[in-house]
Amino acid sequence: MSQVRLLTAPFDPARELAAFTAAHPEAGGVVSFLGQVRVGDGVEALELKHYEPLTLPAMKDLASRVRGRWDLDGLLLVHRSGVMAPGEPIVLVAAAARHRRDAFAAADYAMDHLKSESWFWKREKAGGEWRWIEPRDQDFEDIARWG
Amino acid sequence: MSQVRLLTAPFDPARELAAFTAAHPEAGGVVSFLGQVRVGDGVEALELKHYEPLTLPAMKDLASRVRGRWDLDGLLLVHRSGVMAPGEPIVLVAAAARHRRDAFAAADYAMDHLKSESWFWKREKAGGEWRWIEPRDQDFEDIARWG
Amino acid sequence: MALTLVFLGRLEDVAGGGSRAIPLASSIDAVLGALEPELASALRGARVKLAVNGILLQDTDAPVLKDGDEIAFLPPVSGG
Amino acid sequence: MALTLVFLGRLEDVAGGGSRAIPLASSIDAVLGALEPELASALRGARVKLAVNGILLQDTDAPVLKDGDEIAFLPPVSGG
Repeated sequence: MSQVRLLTAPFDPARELAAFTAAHPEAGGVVSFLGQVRVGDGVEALELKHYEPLTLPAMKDLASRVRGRWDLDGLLLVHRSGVMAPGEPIVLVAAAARHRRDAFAAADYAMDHLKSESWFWKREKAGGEWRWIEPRDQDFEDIARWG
Repeated sequence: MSQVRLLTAPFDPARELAAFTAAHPEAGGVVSFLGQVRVGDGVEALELKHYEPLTLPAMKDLASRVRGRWDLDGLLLVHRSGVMAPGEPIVLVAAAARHRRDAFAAADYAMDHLKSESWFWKREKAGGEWRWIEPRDQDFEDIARWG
Repeated sequence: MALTLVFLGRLEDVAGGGSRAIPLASSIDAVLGALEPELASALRGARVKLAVNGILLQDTDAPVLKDGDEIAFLPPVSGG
Repeated sequence: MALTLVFLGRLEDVAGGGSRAIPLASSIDAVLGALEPELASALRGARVKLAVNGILLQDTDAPVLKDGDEIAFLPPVSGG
């Protein structure tokens, strides 16, 4: 079963991951990725905007593609929107599987596709000014790995 | 800085990971792998034996190879030895990096090499009988991926 | 008789707000034609996608709009 | 005047214990020659590695043993 959540308030990744792991005692391994707002880049705040009618359905669709591609016991996708301060978690992906390779590949793939396909628009505040972040070529390269 | 620990008593992976993440606010991403004793395979207990003069130095050596190969902000390797019950954590690997790809690759590599190179001997108890686990071919294939 | 336009990402800055109500017009072209030229030009950008009531349009779609429809203008997502 | 032998993994079962103290012998061959034949044969297995005082031996090493040395017999690790 997949859990997909789009949150507008801060979340505790350690608690999310502990609950996810406890729910999958039959899995030998759990791989997680946590993305957080970096401290020390001069970024004062990060804002992610989403478009409700598209963003959550697309995340659920991604989850079901990941489940179809690897043999998983569980999959968790949690994504923030709204304004976040440095150090705050942005995204948590976790995959529980019997086999380690499946869990690694599923989490990796889910992150690559969340980053490049998801309906989030991002702006950063630095020096008191908000600036929209444009797409990065790196994301398209990451996607291309999966053929 | 790397943290490498060989524990003879149970540990709380969520707390370990929360502390590790908090220590690396400059990292954009943290990838973790948690391996636990599977519930539901009919295994009543798992025992890992180590040889102190070799096991911990080899884990530290692995950590330093991983650090040399990828650009990481932090690396955590925690491994249990002793007798574990189903559901108990065995191993936690976490890599914090500025770039997601580095964190994924480092955690993946560390697990492949921990599994196949580390000085742990494993036996399982099932039906009241202990049985030593022999090396698996899969581990050698995993290693071969890294060239 | 109205439509709602939703502007995502940097289009919000061009439009001066995240959304706007406009009088009903029957086609996307008619909607764009009634907007400020600078905004209309930004919305016609090659990489801007459109969704009507949460359904993404294909390039060749030319939907007939009706009262209450919500049209979202979606620039490329930010990634990274 | 003694040596300590340490048996890891399944070798512990063959030896009937995880470690054993034996009288000093000057070479690995002499140590093995003084053991029960079944145990000596298991310890000579192609995939069993040896460490003396925590230092892994290379295939061609033939160390001269001294009082207090600890010799560990290491079968292949379990993996998976």
